[in-house]
Amino acid sequence: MNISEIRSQFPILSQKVHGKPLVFLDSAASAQKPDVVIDSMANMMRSEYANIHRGLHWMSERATEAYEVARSRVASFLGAASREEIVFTRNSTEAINLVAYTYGSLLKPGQVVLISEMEHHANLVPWQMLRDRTGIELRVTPITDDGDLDLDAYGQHLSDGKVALVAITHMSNVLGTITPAERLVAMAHDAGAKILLDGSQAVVHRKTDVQKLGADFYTFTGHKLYGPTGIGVLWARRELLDAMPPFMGGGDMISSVTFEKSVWAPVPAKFEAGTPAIVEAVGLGTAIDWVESIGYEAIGAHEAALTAHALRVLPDVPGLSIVGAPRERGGVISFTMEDVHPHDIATLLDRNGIAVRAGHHCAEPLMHRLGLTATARASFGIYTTEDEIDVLAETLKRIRQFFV
Amino acid sequence: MNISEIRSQFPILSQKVHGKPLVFLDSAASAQKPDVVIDSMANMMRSEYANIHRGLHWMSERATEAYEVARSRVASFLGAASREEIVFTRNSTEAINLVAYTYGSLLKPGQVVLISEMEHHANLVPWQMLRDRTGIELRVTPITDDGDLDLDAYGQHLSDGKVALVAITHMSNVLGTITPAERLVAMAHDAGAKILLDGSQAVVHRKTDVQKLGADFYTFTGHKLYGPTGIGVLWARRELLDAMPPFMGGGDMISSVTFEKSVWAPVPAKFEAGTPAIVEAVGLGTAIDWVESIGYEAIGAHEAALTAHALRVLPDVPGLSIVGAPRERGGVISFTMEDVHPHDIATLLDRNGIAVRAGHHCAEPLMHRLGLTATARASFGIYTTEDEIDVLAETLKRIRQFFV
Amino acid sequence: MDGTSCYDTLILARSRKPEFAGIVENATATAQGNNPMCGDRVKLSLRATDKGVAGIRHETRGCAICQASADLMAEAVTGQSVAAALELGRQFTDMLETPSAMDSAVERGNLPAGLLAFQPLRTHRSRLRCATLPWTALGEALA
Amino acid sequence: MDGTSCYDTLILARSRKPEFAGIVENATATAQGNNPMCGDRVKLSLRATDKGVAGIRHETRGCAICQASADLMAEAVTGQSVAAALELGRQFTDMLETPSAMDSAVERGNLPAGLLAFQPLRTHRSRLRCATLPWTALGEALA
Ligand SMILES: Cc1ncc(COP(=O)(O)O)c(C=O)c1O
Ligand SMILES: Cc1ncc(COP(=O)(O)O)c(C=O)c1O
Repeated sequence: MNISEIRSQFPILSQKVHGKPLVFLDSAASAQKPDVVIDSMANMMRSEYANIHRGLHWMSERATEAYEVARSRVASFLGAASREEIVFTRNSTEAINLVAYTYGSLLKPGQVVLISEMEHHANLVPWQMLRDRTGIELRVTPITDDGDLDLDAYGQHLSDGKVALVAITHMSNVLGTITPAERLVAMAHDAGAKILLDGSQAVVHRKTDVQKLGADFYTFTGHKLYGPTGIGVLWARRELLDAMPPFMGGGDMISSVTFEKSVWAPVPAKFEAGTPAIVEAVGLGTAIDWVESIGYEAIGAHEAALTAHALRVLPDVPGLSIVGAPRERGGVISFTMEDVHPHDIATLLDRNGIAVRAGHHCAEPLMHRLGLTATARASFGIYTTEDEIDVLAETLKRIRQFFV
Repeated sequence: MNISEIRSQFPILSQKVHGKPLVFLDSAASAQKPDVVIDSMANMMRSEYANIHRGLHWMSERATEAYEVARSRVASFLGAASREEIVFTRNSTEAINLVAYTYGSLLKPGQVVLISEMEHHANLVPWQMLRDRTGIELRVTPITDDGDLDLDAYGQHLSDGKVALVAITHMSNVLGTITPAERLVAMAHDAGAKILLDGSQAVVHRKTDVQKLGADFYTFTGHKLYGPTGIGVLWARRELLDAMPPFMGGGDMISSVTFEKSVWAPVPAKFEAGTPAIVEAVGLGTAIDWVESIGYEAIGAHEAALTAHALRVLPDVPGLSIVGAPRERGGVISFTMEDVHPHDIATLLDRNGIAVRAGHHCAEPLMHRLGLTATARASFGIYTTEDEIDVLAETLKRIRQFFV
Repeated sequence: MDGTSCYDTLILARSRKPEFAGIVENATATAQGNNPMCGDRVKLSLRATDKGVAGIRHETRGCAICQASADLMAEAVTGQSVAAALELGRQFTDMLETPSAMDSAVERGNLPAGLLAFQPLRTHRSRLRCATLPWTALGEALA
Repeated sequence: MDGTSCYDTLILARSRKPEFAGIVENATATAQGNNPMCGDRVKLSLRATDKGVAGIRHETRGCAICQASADLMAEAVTGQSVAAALELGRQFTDMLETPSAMDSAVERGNLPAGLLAFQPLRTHRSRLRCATLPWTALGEALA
């Protein structure tokens, strides 16, 4: 993997911020987009655009083809059994809400949805809303102090056979924890539960094969995978999608409509009401091609090296604590600094050209569990270098000096 | 208005299709995008991209600013009382579903939602689904044979005081009918009902001022307004948005979260869960700038001239009937031809470079009302010329000869 | 005029004047195919015996291609065993939808001229369904 | 180090060693300000008399800017009439949020040095809320 060649595909990375070379360590919030993705979207709009599905003309056929090829790309990317199992959504959040509204409506009061203490709000609030609408029970399985799922507790939560659906992240956006998805799936299935994995962070860092994982639902979001905003993915087993009622009503999701009654279209159309994010789906397809052309082996090795390096140099910063020590982690590191608030860290890093995130990272209950209100978080992408991590560490030392 | 200058901003229009110069008469399905829109999206991704709202770094602040400026652009475009009344959605379809799920959940069984016979499925199916979920009544107000709303019947439908919400299109995508929105609003309000106007087609053709109209909800979709896919708009009065429960749960739509309970963020954030279509919102802002730089006066005059021309030359085609004769219409004309099915028309037009739509146009119940199963439809945009309409008419004559 | 290759003379003729329109007497099975995207509808009635399809008629509302396809299908399967009729449907669909399978189906020479007339439709994906809709209905009627 | 202009010496000092931390005795009003985006929280307790703000204390969990703002606000409003305290808040907010209003507020010279210290924050929009949060809470306490 040739990092400088890769970086050259991201002109944004050579900007200066406040007069300093940009050090972008906020990829877990949203990744930058390589030129090929931007170009594929611009090209489609400039020379191949039309609405899809409904047109009998050639331009519409061509756009439909491009959109459906993107669906096939996602299907092979996830190892789905068929392209019909891929539903395009706006983002992960919509994908999870879709499941909560539709699969959720099939659950009975008293049945349980089981989430974990380290969920992003996207995989928590939809289930709370479902609970408040329908009277299901929402259970929360704990994590260990290291930031791993507590598998014993997980087993216990499953043991009364009331859990209908487990919804757990495949990788924490705060702790970097990669959860033992195959175990989680097997245990859920043994207890008669279905399982949704929130892959928003995980797919960025490693090869995902939903059939190997054995999962029932899987979600991810385009903008974190070097793709466009406005596009996300829900994968689910065909028989589940078939059984679920639709989410939104409108054009293209129906097979026939009278004022009295509508008949739904087959999946995935049933879940894609209205004009979809056509150009964005095509951009996502390009992003997946780009990621796979680099290859997860190279990506994984690079990010593991970066993470190891960061875990080596950051603790040298006086007063700095790394949050969590999970068994397996992706390129996401949260930290705090004694006597310096994460927001002040982030502001001063920013003034020195370094972009990190600070706050609760849309995981307030996790913060609460950790006894924190906020952390600073550095996260790495394909284009991140060890030098950038060194700049981070050095700047953190100076920040510490300034404040204490 | 200099048409050839305008056309030069749409390179796609100078393509050849099947060896013939493209004649694109399918803008009502989705409009082409001018270079400025494409460039603004590409530029943002190439040099100004970051996730919004949650970042404390400069790039995120800049992206947030761009996203929120787009919201302000939409607010002034619609004449909204404040920018907080603008909710970004994927498209019109999602905007209407959002209202059906949230405002709809406040309706009581027995209360009525009143739609019309000429609604797009997007403004019909969500209300059917609401009816089937909650036991409201769905009423349908008829149109005249000319394709206008029957205002007497509308008044009767409103007269029992049970109608809580009227949901009617501001312009029909099949008949081109511009509905008398101010009358509809006044009559709805007199009957104690709120009113949603589906502006998906209307905003493309004329200046909209939601406050002047007096409406309660207004929706439109970016891709028909020369903007990107993946972005749409719901406008609603602030007090309605405040009273509505949220639609989807997730990041950015909450004010605080514990496992027990979430507190919603103020509007519009309450309705924008997860990472929004940031780049697409910015592109929509650019599209609005572009449309307003041409001006609705010029656009209206151009489209009126095109429509008058088409209504003059098309009836010369043997066997051709124009569907509907509404009092006021935008640049959308549906037609049928004796003994030639609309699909065969569309196919042969396509083979001669002319893109029209054929089918039920996502308005099956309207087709039923008209005693048709399908029509062919030509629709005009800013870039359409009279010559193109002449090519259409000539080619239709040859198609007629071929088939009959 | 240009682009009329999808409309073979046979297709035009049968769409104007179908030979198998109507309802078969003593039907043993009926089925209906709908294409909600365009409103096309094919109603089939057929009389099957031990030997196969003894008689078949269609009532079709749709475009020229759908009309002709229903009619030429009826002609092609009349007198065929159920297995042979279904196999014809498979080959017809392959011819249209699977570029590679097409050649072999055509080469195998099993398809009667009436069905081969639809070949040019291959490049017009949004119209394929018009031609295959009657066959979907047939599959149901024979199921 | 670079970029420390937001952190005036006074701000740093008060964030490290607040002078108005705690709970006021015989409080007549309390209020709480939350910034859910970052978890900052300011709890105010104040004692108001006919004359105005007789005493005010804060318990602040948050960044240096929020800490210092709460403390310097307490200092600025102590002894002020309710109207004057609210007006200070308005001018402080204007100074930060409204570029045009800012200059006049500063020029009018009503703002004490402790509040002027936050001026450099203007260019750091995502941090404005850290400085204005205590004033939001004050508005509630005085409402
Ligand atoms: C009148 C009308 N309403 C709603 C829609 C739905 O728009 P979208 O598919 O962008 O949600 C359309 C266009 O398809 C339309 O013409
Ligand atoms: C673990 C996890 N789940 C869900 C999300 C939500 O993604 P989006 O905002 O794109 O819907 C995120 C990112 O914000 C995340 O990190």
